[in-house]
Amino acid sequence: MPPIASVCRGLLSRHQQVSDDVSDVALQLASITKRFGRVAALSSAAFLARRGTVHALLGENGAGKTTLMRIAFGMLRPDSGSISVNGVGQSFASPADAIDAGIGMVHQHFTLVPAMTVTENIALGGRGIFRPTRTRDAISALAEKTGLAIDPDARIEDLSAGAQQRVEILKALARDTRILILDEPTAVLTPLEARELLRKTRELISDGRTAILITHKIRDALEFADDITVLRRGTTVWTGSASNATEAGLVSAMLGGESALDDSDAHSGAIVSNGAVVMSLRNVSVRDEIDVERLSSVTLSIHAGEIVGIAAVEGNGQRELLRVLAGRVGATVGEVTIPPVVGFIPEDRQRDALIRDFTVRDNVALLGAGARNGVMPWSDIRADARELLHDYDVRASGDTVRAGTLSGGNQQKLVVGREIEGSHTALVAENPSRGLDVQAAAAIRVRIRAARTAGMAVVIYSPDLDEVLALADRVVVLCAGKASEAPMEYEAIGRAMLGLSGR
Amino acid sequence: MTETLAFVMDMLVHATPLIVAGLAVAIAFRAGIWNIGADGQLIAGATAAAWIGVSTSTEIGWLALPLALIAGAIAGGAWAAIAAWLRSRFGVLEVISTIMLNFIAIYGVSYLVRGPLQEPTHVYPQTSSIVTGAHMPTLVAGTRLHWGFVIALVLAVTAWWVMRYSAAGFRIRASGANPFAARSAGLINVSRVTSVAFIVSGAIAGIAGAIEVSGVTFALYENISPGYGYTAIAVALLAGLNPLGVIGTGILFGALETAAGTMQRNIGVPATTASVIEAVVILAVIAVAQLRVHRATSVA
Amino acid sequence: GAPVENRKPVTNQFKVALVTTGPISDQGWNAGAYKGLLMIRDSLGARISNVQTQTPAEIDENFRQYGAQSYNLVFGHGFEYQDPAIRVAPSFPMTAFATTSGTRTAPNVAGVTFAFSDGAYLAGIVAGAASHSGVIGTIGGTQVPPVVAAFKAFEAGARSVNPNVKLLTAYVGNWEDASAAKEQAMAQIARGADVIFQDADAAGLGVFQAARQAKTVRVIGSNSDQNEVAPEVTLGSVVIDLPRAMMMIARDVRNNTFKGHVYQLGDADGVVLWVANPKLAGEVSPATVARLDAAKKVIDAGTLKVPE
Amino acid sequence: MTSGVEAFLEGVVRTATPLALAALGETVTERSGVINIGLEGSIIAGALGAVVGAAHGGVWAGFAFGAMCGCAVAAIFAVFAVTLRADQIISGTAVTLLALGGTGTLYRVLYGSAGAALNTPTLGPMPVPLLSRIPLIGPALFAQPSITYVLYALVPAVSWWMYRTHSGLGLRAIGENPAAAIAAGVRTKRVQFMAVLFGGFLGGVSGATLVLAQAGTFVEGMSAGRGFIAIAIVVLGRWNPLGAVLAALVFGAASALQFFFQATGSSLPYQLFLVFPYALTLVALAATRGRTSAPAALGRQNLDQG
Ligand SMILES: Nc1ncnc2c1ncn2[C@@H]1O[C@H](COP(=O)(O)OP(=O)(O)OP(=O)(O)O)[C@@H](O)[C@H]1O
Ligand SMILES: Nc1ncnc2c1ncn2[C@@H]1O[C@H](COP(=O)(O)OP(=O)(O)OP(=O)(O)O)[C@@H](O)[C@H]1O
Ligand SMILES: [Mg+2]
Ligand SMILES: [Mg+2]
Repeated sequence: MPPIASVCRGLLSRHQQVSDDVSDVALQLASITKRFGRVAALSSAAFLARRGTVHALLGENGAGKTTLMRIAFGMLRPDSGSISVNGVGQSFASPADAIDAGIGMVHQHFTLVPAMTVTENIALGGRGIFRPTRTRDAISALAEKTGLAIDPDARIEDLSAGAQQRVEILKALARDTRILILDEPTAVLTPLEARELLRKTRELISDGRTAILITHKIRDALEFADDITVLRRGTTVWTGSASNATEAGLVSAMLGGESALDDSDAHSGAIVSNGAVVMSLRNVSVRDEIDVERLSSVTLSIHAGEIVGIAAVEGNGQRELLRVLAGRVGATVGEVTIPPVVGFIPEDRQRDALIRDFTVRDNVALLGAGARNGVMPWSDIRADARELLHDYDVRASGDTVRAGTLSGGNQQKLVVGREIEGSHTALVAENPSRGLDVQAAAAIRVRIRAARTAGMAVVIYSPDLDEVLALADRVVVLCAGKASEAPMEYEAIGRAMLGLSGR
Repeated sequence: MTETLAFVMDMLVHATPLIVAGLAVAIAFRAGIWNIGADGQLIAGATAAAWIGVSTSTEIGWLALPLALIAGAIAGGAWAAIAAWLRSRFGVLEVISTIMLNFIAIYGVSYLVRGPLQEPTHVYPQTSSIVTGAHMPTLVAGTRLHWGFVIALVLAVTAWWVMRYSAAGFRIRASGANPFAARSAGLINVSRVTSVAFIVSGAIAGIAGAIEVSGVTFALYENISPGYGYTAIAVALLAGLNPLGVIGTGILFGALETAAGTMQRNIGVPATTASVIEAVVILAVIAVAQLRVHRATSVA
Repeated sequence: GAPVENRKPVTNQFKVALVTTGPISDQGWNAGAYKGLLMIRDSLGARISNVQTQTPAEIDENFRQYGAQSYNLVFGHGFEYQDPAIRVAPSFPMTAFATTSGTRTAPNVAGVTFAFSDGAYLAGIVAGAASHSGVIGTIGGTQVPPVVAAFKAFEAGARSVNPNVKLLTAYVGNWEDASAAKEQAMAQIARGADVIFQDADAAGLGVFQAARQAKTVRVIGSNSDQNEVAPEVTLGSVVIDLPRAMMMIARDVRNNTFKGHVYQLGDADGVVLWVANPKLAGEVSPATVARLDAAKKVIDAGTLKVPE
Repeated sequence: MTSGVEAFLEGVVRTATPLALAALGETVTERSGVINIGLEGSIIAGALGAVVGAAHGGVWAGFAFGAMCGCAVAAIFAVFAVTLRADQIISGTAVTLLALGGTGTLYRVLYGSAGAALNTPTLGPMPVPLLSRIPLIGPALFAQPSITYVLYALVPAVSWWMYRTHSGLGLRAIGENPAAAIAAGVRTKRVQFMAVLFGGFLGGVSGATLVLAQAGTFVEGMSAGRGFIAIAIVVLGRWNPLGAVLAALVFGAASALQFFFQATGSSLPYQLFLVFPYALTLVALAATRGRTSAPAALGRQNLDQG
């Protein structure tokens, strides 16, 4: 790969030539600058997506990807810079204007109405008379066509993060969107679903639409995108055709020349711990509010010094199992033995793990707040918070900024760091690398392994089986609320997840 | 006494119940509790304080005052506890139950001052005057300003300190800001924390009523509160729910009330027009504050 | 030289203030007092001032301010004002305080009570005679002493004509909800009431509206002459001539004859009057008119004890 | 002459009508995430507007002008609470104060400072042929002033709009999650502004009803807290149009019972009766426990999404 700067110049000038032929350019953002108080989220960022292509937007956590696309979608106004769609200069006052210009966006943090049904959420923003039956049928048809299975009558608040993600995508597709922005759409999908979605995205552009894909999965970008742009600290550092890019080159562009942390040789799966039992379930069943049995008679022991991976197809009780182990939900029947404090990384960080209106420091203080007495030791907490920001590489301008202003990945790092550091015996993690960039995800894996080595009992779930296998010492498969041990082998686990018995 | 000094004293007298009730509202709102019932809780507190004030023997002397204040706090807390209980037991939203309880408190007092608590001649719908031992001492000799104002300041500083530096205050703020995260990440018993905050809020509003009786009216009348509890909501919100800010906004509203009286007395502005002027000032204040916020942010 | 006339304190200007608990536009209790204040201005050349207090807490404040500004006379218009007047008055010995419906006095605090009952008793006679159903109603704003007394006297008057008369009493709960007062009246009408005496200030206007709709029901107004509100259904009004009463007190203050005592003003002083509605004179029988005259004489002579 | 029960039921509907109108409007407003405490102000402005309008052009001109006045007061609220995103509760409180003071001032300017006993033309009961003959409930429901029938028509219309049009869907979404609505392209401020105006419009009609179908006169402060009661009714009615009307009827029934009991000549303290509607509402709320679904973003003006 040639030096970044020259590639960058070359590509930009190539686009300059191309953009003489306006009909070829779907979306162009030129020298966009955006500051939030003292933080410069974007400085003179440039972005150009050609019509009929999939364009991947890469960058580390906090690089400014979401901010740039929120500007394109009219949710934020740039401090300076220009936007043009199909060669026509635009000044969006709100997303409504962007939508009118044919832009759709799937947000990193869901923008769904929890109290409404899937149908209502997808119909939102339309005009005229609302016919629920007709919309429902249309959604079913679209779900069929795109392979994004969903119950149109389900209420959003009852759906898992993965299902909500599918709703978000269907919502964007349901409109006649010409330019579709997808902000980390695959972060909570299973690899299978993710591939399916990306394949559909490619199909979608065949009639001249454009898709912009923000992702941390560089291989996905290389495989599915036509063009790639890399942002680093708010500036465009590389842009070009996917065929000209390599994984190593992109990573180095993202990290500014440093090489990535590589944890792939980390030993995994070999040690089977013989530490003391830290968490145990005996014949535990859990019923939800509407009395459906979610977990049935699960018996399980987790030892000190091991990482137990949970593999399950969504909706098979993994949510409940993790929460029972973490002490966040009680068992309906059965015996649960867990330590008094279990660190817990929930999937929905913005709802269950963070208080967005609180500062980073206050969010750190949340740990153990329920049992604390007397005066808050603010100076200790401040020291802890700063240490955490440093150790987990959380990009924030200080520990007194509101947590809601951190980029998605940095919010995740904050939560993961707090929970790992705050618990000494047990940790339950649900999709811990959600939204993390390669570097950060690797760093988190290193941390989790270190915790295990230090004697912690760790339970981890991810919709991505590879991620589970990369960390786990052994794997428990959940199917229809029943747990079973499975060998550390991709195929066998896959079959067990689908309830297919036999080897 | 100069006109200005008199104005300031009256302003602080007006501000006292607003500050205390404003604190009550601020604490509840911080906990995510929509306590619209500070008015009823204040009335309950005033009633209990008046009851102590007319029924204790004069022999206990100045002890009557702390007793009256404590009784006020208990009554206010108990009045709030009804709504807290309805909320936790039956899921009744406190926005509505507290409004209903305000009306019930008003008619309750209306009954009491014509029934069990009526003055001995049974002519006037009011209690007799409270014993002098229950009187709040005057703060500035020759004026009406009483120690209740100091109590309001102490309560405000205490509330500020508790909310900022104590674990309990932190739990209240966390539960109000995001109950899910408070429960899941903080392992906070959110429903207990909010119930307690609700009752504490009511107790503080009750103290406001007790201070009003012991420092200003010296008897219980049926219209003891002209809607202090509602004004307190504006006081608390304008202060951004910050207990120290409540001192400032309470005094602002006290000044508006005092100015309304002065305009009527000295310039012949009718009461109705004085209200219009008051409203315009409030709107101007929030507009200026808001325009400043708008300039500082750029969210679409 | 600079104009000085405004700098000099106008020590010799007579200054009178009125403090009310309700709006002076209530067409009753407070409106009457405000008219009195205007009359004092117009006929005694007084400088006047008027405040509406929202709460007992504001009463002391206003009394003190008026005292500090050397007002000669301050009217506190309602029983609520008597305790504060007693409290504040010693600090302002040059100011006379007069509290209506008050009975507590001090050297510079007078109470003013109206024998509203005198008029109400007469109204009761008319009502007792006019009612065909034998059921009569009374509707008050809130249960305050003058209203309670008036309703008792009204009942006594009615019983003097028809010992079996049945009296219904309702309170609106405030003085301005005319719509609720109308509903109270309609509920009484549904229970057979055919004459209703209202003492609810502005809210009481709703009672006239109910009677209008029911056509056969008659109303008796109060405080001011309300015969013109709904002439076709109003038998008459029990009027308190508040301006007259206030003028009497203001004159006493100006002539330095004011004493801290209770002014008891009634029919004989021309302050409380029964004013029949001439348009419905035909509905009042000559026998009733004769009874009225007789009762009036007894009241003025002070020998009839109207229940208080 | 109607029977006692019929008279009582008529009273229920009469008392409920202005409350239902105001609550219906406020339901729409609150569904958009805005709580308008200034509703009381719209009601009192509607009442004064009705007197003025009726004096010039009869009853229906009174309704029209009353509705306009209610709208105008709501517009002031909307400028602060929606356009400037100032705190809704403070804005509403100030607007109520403004309208109560403003109507008082105007009234004194127009009709003299000691007030005047105004007589406006009123709507009498307009029995619907046949329907009003139904025993018991006929007269109560169908021998009412025509404004009550307007209310009947409004309920399905508003429901239909709220649940069966995209703009209604947008309205409800804003109240639940403004960020989601914005992201879906709903023009939040515009919708909220209109929703507030609609609430003010019906608030004005409610005030006009007090004057033109009931009291027949204007009195300072005659709204007597109905705006606040209407807000409570919206909650009791669970933020939907039919619910609001049913809740208003519950409240109306409790009030009518209060009137009824006082008229029985009972010697119990009258406060016991006055308190009845409020106590009953509490009991009704506790009895109909279950999922109370307030619009999640109600009263929160902060549309920033981190
Ligand atoms: N509303 C806001 N207020 C203040 N700072 C903000 C705000 N939104 C974003 N930022 C800051 O802008 C920078 C870019 O954030 P952005 O969300 O665009 O990153 P990103 O590239 O999408 O990261 P991630 O991969 O973690 O989602 C970050 O430093 C973030 O803290
Ligand atoms: N969110 C909070 N809640 C309660 N107390 C706090 C909070 N934030 C800060 N404090 C208290 O205020 C003190 C000073 O905080 P401040 O924000 O000035 O610190 P800082 O600017 O981050 O650090 P430094 O003092 O190094 O500049 C802290 O030591 C702590 O005791
Ligand atoms: Mg992002
Ligand atoms: Mg500092």
